[in-house]
Amino acid sequence: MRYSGFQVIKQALTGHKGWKPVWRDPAPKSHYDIVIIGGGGHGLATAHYLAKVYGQRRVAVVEKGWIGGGNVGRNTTIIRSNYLLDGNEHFYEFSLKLWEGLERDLNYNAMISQRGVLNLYHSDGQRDAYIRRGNAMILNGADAELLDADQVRKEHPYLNFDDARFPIKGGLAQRRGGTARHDAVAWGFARSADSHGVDIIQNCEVTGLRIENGKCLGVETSKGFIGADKVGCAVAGSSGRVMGMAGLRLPIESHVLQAFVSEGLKPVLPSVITYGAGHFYVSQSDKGGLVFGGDLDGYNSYAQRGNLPVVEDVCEGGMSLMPIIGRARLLRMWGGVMDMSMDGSPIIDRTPVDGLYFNGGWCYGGFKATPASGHCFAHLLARDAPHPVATAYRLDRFRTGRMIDEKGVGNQPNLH
Amino acid sequence: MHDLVAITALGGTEPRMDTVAGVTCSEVPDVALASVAARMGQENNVIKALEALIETPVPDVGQSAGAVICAFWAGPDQWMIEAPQDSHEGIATQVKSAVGNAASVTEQTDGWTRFDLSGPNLTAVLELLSSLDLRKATTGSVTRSSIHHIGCFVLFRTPELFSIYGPRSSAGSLHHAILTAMRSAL
Amino acid sequence: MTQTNRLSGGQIDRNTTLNFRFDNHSYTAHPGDTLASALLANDVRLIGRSFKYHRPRGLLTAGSEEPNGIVELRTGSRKEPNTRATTAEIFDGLEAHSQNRWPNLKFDALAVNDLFSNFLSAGFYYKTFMWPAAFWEKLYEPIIRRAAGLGSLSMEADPDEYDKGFRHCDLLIIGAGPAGLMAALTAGRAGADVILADEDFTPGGRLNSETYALGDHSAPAWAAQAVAELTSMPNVRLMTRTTVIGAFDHGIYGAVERTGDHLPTLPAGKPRQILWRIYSQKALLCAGATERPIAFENNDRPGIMMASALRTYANRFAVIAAPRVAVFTNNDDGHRTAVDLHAKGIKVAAVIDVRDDAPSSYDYEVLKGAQVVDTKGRHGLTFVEVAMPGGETRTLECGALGVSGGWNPNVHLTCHQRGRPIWNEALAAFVPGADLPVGLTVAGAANGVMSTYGALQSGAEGAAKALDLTSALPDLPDAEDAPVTQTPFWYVQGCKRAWLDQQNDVTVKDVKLSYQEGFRSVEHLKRYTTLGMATDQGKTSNIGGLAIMAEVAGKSIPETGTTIFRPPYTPVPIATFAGRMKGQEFHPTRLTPSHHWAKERGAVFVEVGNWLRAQWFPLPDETHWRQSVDREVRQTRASVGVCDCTTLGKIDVQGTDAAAFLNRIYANGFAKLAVGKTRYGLMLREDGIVMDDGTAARLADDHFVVTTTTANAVSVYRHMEFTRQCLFPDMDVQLISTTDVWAQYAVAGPNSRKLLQKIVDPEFDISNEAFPFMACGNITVCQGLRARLFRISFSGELAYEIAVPSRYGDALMRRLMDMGEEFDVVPYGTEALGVMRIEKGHAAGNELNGTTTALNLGMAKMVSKKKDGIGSTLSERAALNEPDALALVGIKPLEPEKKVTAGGHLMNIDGPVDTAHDQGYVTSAVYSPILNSSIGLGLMKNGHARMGERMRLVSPLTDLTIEVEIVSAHFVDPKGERLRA
Amino acid sequence: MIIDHPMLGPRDASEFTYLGDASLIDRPDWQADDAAEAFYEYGYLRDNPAGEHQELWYHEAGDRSWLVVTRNTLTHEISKVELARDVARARGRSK
Repeated sequence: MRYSGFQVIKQALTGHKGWKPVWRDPAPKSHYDIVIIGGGGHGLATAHYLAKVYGQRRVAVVEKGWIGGGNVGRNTTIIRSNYLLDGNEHFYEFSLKLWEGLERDLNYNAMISQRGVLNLYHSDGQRDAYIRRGNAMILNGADAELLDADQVRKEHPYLNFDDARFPIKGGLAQRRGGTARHDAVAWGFARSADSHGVDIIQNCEVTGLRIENGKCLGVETSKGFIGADKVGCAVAGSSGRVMGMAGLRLPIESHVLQAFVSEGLKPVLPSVITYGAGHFYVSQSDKGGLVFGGDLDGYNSYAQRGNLPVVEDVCEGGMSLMPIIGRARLLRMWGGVMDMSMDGSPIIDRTPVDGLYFNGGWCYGGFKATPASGHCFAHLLARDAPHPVATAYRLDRFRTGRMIDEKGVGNQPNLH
Repeated sequence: MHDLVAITALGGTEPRMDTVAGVTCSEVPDVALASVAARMGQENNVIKALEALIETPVPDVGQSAGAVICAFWAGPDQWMIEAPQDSHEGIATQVKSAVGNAASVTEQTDGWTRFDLSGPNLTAVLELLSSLDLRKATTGSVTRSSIHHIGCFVLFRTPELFSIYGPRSSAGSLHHAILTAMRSAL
Repeated sequence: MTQTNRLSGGQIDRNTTLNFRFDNHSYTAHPGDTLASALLANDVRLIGRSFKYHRPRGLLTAGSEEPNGIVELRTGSRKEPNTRATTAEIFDGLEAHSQNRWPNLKFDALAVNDLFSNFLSAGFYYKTFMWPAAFWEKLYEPIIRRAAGLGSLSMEADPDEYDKGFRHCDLLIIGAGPAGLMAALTAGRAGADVILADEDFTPGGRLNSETYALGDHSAPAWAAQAVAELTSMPNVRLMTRTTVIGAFDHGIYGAVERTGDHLPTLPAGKPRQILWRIYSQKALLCAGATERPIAFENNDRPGIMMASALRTYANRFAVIAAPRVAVFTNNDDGHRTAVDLHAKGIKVAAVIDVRDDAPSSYDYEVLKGAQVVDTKGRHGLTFVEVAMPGGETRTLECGALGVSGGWNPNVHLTCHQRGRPIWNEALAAFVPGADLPVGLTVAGAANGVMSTYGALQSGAEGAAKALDLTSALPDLPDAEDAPVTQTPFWYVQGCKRAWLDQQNDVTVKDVKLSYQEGFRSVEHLKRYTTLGMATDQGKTSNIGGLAIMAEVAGKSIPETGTTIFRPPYTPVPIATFAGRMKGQEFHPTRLTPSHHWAKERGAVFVEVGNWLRAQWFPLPDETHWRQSVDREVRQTRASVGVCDCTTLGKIDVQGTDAAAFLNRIYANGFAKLAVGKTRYGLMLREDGIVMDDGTAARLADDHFVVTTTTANAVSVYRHMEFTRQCLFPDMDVQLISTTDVWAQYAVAGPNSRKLLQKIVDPEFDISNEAFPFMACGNITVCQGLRARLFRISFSGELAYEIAVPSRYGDALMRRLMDMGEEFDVVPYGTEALGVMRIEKGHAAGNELNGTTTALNLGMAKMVSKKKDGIGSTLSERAALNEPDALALVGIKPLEPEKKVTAGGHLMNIDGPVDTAHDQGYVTSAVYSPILNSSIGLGLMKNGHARMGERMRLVSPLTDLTIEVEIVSAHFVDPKGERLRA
Repeated sequence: MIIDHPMLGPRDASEFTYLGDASLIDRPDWQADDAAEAFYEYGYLRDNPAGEHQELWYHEAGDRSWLVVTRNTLTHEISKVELARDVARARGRSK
């Protein structure tokens, strides 16, 4: 069924009886050309592009729980392409362009809102780094704008300019950046993939990978064995666990990242803002909640929850940057498990196991990457060659020394 | 004798003193400090030498001991030696001659600022500053912890007197934190 | 006429009358009131508007689970949006306003949404607003965003202060109702360290709201007596107005104490709230239970409340919502409300009980097997329509309707570590599961023990069990002990609009539509319909939604899912989590010993990490910073300048293996460094990337002083401790930081030696012969002050660094200035320092950016292959050693007045300008007053082989393209003659 | 979280700085033939278990000891805390 304003009105007048399930609930077939492990944003996007762009018809997505229940449903919904290094920048810019056309592509309103992303700087060194980054963005075809302190004050007069321990010297703005309704992204990709014949199999946990003499033949699941010519793993957060079934060690650690939302407030923030002198970034949802986050808790964890010190650290940053939020109340806190890679950049590549493909290591860049990740992983699965914008995301880059280290902190995942 | 004038960590020529509701926070600048760290395999010799120096058994983990010259535990096989500045300007030299090659000694006198809190109800102040379990704080105990993100030593001298050592460069922030807690708690 | 709805009795102080304002009308109240009870007392029933349809909203509950009665409390910079009237303590002069309405509460323009509600069904926005593309951004979204939210911020900085504190205990008891009080008495009498926390300002929980007796006391009196005994125990700390908001790892609980919210104004220096981190050996959850509603047609009108809330308002606050009330229930507890209200002389129109076998009453009519099918009243309830078993309907006049669908144990904290509650058939409710946070147990109604006696008993037993008490349990008072079973009744069939989530306007229909469209898991349900996402987090609504989803799915509730909760238990001001760490106190400030002197000189300061450093020293006649910096550079290079470099990290490295240790830590060798000499040290991370650089001075065979960059002082020290303890545990080496011990100054320039010779005591010969480049040693200055002297140079001039005990830093700086007058000495700041190091080609922070190798920086030779230096192996990886690897170069504009921009990219002189043809970038750029030109350092592909090449420097971001020449990074004195002079 | 320091007793984890898997103690031999491969695996590959994990914590705001903490990454339960120096020696590291 096609969605439209007209459809909404028609259904309203006929008692909403015509609305159908947004995706089917099929039983798994015995064999597929391609099986995607993971019904999160990346897995569902991969299925959508495999079916719609790469013409694959026999595709299944197997999900342990309910689709969209992982990181795509527990992030701070920011989309942007303000990266420094080529290996990243042209990939994320490709992603942002996909975002810009996504709602028409999916016929689903994911409430993509290009309200702008502003990264503040507080020192000359930070400014120089942002100039280099802004230039890299522009040279890669993205948009970037350098603001001085007065321009920032004009756009965001409520920030702390007068009593700041680390005064705001300016910011790097990407006007095309913004936010999207995270759940809707998962549902939209699922709906489209399903409409193109992809089987989305929920409550189907992968318990093993059937590998015979170096070739992956399919997945053992709680609903039985499902054969596949190719298996793609898109389970960021649990990559270690799933790839472990193939006996692979990864350049990845799992870490918990907390996020927070405040009670609903009348509009306060026009755009997404990132503090340069503390661990704090924030935007305001269309429902009025301030959605914010900060740094990792810092220790390996699969627990999907964090602890008080980081909650406090984030709120200290928030109060230092914008003391107007002091009397707004934090409504809910939650944690997501991040695939933190050894250089802070993702991996989309074949594995040493024939027929087994890997997509992971997204750190906390995963949500904004969703469309491009799906597109590039679909390309890899369909064509057996990396997509041109994802050539840097090789699994063996650490052995050869081709790290893509935006932050320059080296092989310590919790610092990325 | 040189003619340079010393200033305190808070920048004055006289130590600062503040009182809130009967509790006094005083800056104590006239302390000489040196760190002692046992050389590999020399732990027992150091302990013997220090005992002679402070004239009492060397403090155990998390403890302090001594009268004029006081030692407190700073880390595994590591102690801080504390003495009055005017009588022990050369504390590091003195300690080094006492322990010889059994330990590494480092001048620490100017690395730290000390604030003494005295008066009743000090725990009400301290529970706003550090996560220490004050039920375990007994006379003579020493803990290294952080106060408002500043790494400090807290020495419990008596229930009504304790000393906080913090890095000299952060004296202003530490002093502000302590006074704020006093005004809030008392 | 005020407080028309006030009854006799209650726990309020009628001797004092307080004034308050709501929506600019003045009312009176008494101490002991909440804003909610005070509004009811004054017959104010309409308090707010719902989120989506802007339906009129009154009070639903009398506690922190309230979804409807939320207001903007206080005014000006202290305005608090979305404040629950049910927990806001009244104080004299309190001012509150309704929210989410325009132009006013009674006539709200957006109430029009209600007429179109049929078109605004759950998730409608996902299905439309997509065409044309631009319209979402420009039209639809702005409209949606403007309608967003409930309350509004003041847009001013919060002027109040907040504290954080830490407390430890053997047993933390959460909630001071019958179970909590009894647990505290048991533990307290046994001598344990107890913290008893309760969110209310009067401990007692439900006991404050009930009329039954405990022993020979009334319920509130028994509670008061227990509180008195607990207060007298030194080992028990009773924390009222304190909400335990979260259960975190290893027995740590977050608790928010509202120390100032009940006061008109805060005393000087006192916090509004305190965030306590409570470290507990054991914790006992006695959080009680929350009554749940029944959904029926138009069940959201002001005046329709929870039955227990009606009871609380009447018994505790002596307030009745209306002179005629009715009760709609599926359980016996609902009848208790009717009994209590009747006893207070309130007209009970009827008790409508869905059960055919409901208990009868002589005092009022009980309609058995009946259901409420509709209600009337635009801004408040006037009539309810009841469907009788026979099918006929009756209309009852009443201004308030008490609804009871049974009780849900407050399991919230048991879920905070992702534990799942389990379904209890007898109670038809979720009770705590097995996987509780370690150390936490549950007692009383929170654990499904619903009778008062049962609560007292399980509280006592819970405390005894948690503390392994062997002593006999204390005697318990006689109390009601009625067995409680609940037959679920979630909603009245056939209704068109029956509310579940009253704040977010989620109805029974929305849940059914959610199922119809395939959103069938609890997670999908709440995300698709926004059920339970409002400020009350679904405390009263989640279970109903889940039950209806189960029904339409034809499954049991436990099969369908569970409702789990996340911290915080109730919303917490963001400022409370920040405490004092905001504004200037966000991070500690580190000052150098000569900071005060620099301030006197009018220095401009800059934050470097937590340090404040002098950036430059403007003279009165200088209007632009460049004038000051250029002068400082020229004067230093012409004669002598002094710079405070105290902030550099200093680490004392001692031990018989000290030299061997440095050999591991640094890429270059230190074993053969002679005593009295200093050497530059290049430090790699294990991955072969440059981590930091500095110098190591050998003061004795077994004693080095190592310096680090200001930025990396902490991480380098940590790295050295790791290397010492974890990698080479048998090395005899000891480390300690001495950064704060010494005030250190760079004295640079051709006259630096002459100046130093005026203060260094004569017995120390610092002539070029006796104290050559890279020499170091202990000396004394100014007749006997111990000091350290290092002959090292960052500026490229003849230069020294001199260190004295910090307390004398200020005095030494002043002395150097006096003594230096004859040389026209100049103090210089970090800007001039930066200019001179770039002129000299020294790599610093901008070059050591965490991605550069020794090769990139032109120091490949320094990486010794003859020893086991950290990082040397991985630095040999192929991609890090390709022929066109980036190399450090100098950059000079062809036209000197053109500005080199740090962050600009280098492109070949012709050819395309894009990333594919990127040749490198500028890391640092300054204006050199010596070369009278803007200059820069940069990293360029194969740079060292491209000296003299002309390149384009492009910075589209700053709209700049200039031609530059690639030159040696050493602009000044490339042979290093000056520093050896 | 609370880390039960073997010398100091229970201390809030916020006093510590986390590094990562305790396998970082097992630094390869720089002179071995497979040194390059060994250092790559040492530096970059992790078991990243969902369960018991031996990891390195540094008592930065305390006594500057490095600790090896055995912690469950699913529950955060800590079952063992040792001085890293002792562990390193037990694993055969010396100078």
